[in-house]
Amino acid sequence: MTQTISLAIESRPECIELLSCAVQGLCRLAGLSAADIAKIELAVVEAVNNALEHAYRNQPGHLIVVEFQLAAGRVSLLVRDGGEAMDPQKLATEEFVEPDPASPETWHMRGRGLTIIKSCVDSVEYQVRDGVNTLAMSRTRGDSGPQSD
Amino acid sequence: MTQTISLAIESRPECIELLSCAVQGLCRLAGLSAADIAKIELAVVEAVNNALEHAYRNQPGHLIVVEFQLAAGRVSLLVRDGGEAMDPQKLATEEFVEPDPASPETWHMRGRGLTIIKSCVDSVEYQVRDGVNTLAMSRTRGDSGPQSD
Amino acid sequence: MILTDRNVDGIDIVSLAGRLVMADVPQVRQRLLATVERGGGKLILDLREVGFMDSSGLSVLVSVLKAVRLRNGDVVLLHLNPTVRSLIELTRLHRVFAICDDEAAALARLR
Amino acid sequence: MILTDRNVDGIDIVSLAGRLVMADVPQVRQRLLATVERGGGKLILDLREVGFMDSSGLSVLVSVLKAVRLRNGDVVLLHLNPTVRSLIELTRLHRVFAICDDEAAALARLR
Ligand SMILES: Nc1ncnc2c1ncn2[C@@H]1O[C@H](COP(=O)(O)OP(=O)(O)O)[C@@H](O)[C@H]1O
Ligand SMILES: Nc1ncnc2c1ncn2[C@@H]1O[C@H](COP(=O)(O)OP(=O)(O)O)[C@@H](O)[C@H]1O
Repeated sequence: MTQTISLAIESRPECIELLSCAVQGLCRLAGLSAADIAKIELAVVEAVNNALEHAYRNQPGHLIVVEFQLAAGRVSLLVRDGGEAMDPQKLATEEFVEPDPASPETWHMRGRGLTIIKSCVDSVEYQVRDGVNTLAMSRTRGDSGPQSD
Repeated sequence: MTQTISLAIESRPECIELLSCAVQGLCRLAGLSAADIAKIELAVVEAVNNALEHAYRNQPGHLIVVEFQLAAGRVSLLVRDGGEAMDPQKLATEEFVEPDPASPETWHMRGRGLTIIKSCVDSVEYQVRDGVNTLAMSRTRGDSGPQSD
Repeated sequence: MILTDRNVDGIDIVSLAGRLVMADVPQVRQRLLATVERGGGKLILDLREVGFMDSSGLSVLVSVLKAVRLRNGDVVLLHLNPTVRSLIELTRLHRVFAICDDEAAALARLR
Repeated sequence: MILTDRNVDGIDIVSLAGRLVMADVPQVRQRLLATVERGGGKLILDLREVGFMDSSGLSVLVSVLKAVRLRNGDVVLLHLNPTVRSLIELTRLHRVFAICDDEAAALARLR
């Protein structure tokens, strides 16, 4: 049976590390390796950064929710915001620009978040429904079931 | 400035360990020692058990929320439910029955939760407002500020 | 929570591993009371691998204590780690439970 | 995030410690650009104690790279731990940054 917890912060950069640490604790329960935990933490932070910067245009006072689901063989993390939606095509069409040492104009300041997310988890989907935007990420894990101490 | 995250689960026993592990991760950020983390985890688990058993009479489908607040010198954990309220006097009047080896009738099956909570944190308060019951616990911590890796 | 049973000269030794919290209580209580039912009422609970316990876990220990005493037996708690020991001391249950750090001593106590 | 500055023969060495994430970016970017401004455009960033970085942290590194290059200088990233290294490789930034595991080699590169 899937176990679910939902973690909510206000849209302020200082609150993101709380999400990070809570997700770390939950990933330990899921029996993930330190390397896998670091990847999931990074994917969540990138997704939350995007909700803050793009969906809420860096305005505080809004809610960002991370739902953590622990199921047999899989952890899923759903990042939700109630701000401006992303074009759902963006996930598929977003092209990563490879930086070229000879061309400083390719040394972009941004545009790496979605690429990082896609590389850190096994699947990513984006959905807009009833004013709520959800970026759903999931990653397989060993089938040993929850680990705790 | 206080950093806040709120953690929500459904009122089912299987979901409580998710709260435990998220709180562990957050207490690590707060720079608490392993012994202090174990105490706070225990206080939270007891408070959540009570919300599940007493406020919601073991019915699933309700929400239990733990709000974690990290401030300079202090962590606070507020456990909220929307079920039947406790008599607010109970916290103060609850008398712990010392088990007596010679009297098996003093070997109670229950009645230890509030005593445990009071011993694990520095302050405990209970408040009922607008149908929401809040058990607020807090504990001081070293003033070194948030620790993270 | 994982339970492992052994029997040494008519004394049941059950090792518990994991968290003993509300979600595990129904299963653990049933397993332990069944062991008491089947056995002679002499029981050692090895708690070395129990890293975390709450008051619902304590209630399981108290049920077991009551069950063995009804059969003129006893229960010994073996290998309490610091977290569990401090919970048991805080709730003053060390006054009613026999507690050992050593299996031979626990067995001797029940013989 | 804690920043510590040293200067060795006109080369600035800044050690960063902590998480380099969105909340820290404004402060860290300002500190590092001020160092580039004041100094000769030769900079070593020691990232040994940076346990976690996100793409906003990468954007700080890119701003610094652009700033030093404008002054005909360069920046060397020193002591990348595995997490940070894999982030930099994943985003292919190891192609534009000089990366060293050894301070003497980093200094030699900038002399
Ligand atoms: N949660 C989101 N809400 C709205 N737009 C988004 C969201 N995430 C990403 N985007 C859009 O996709 C683009 C690419 O995102 P990303 O790869 O994370 O790079 P960056 O955030 O650095 O621009 C963003 O510039 C933005 O236009
Ligand atoms: N969150 C709560 N909501 C309602 N009643 C509560 C709550 N917490 C405690 N109580 C009341 O206080 C009593 C003592 O609680 P406690 O010391 O935790 O022991 P136990 O839960 O084992 O009975 C409970 O039996 C119940 O009547």
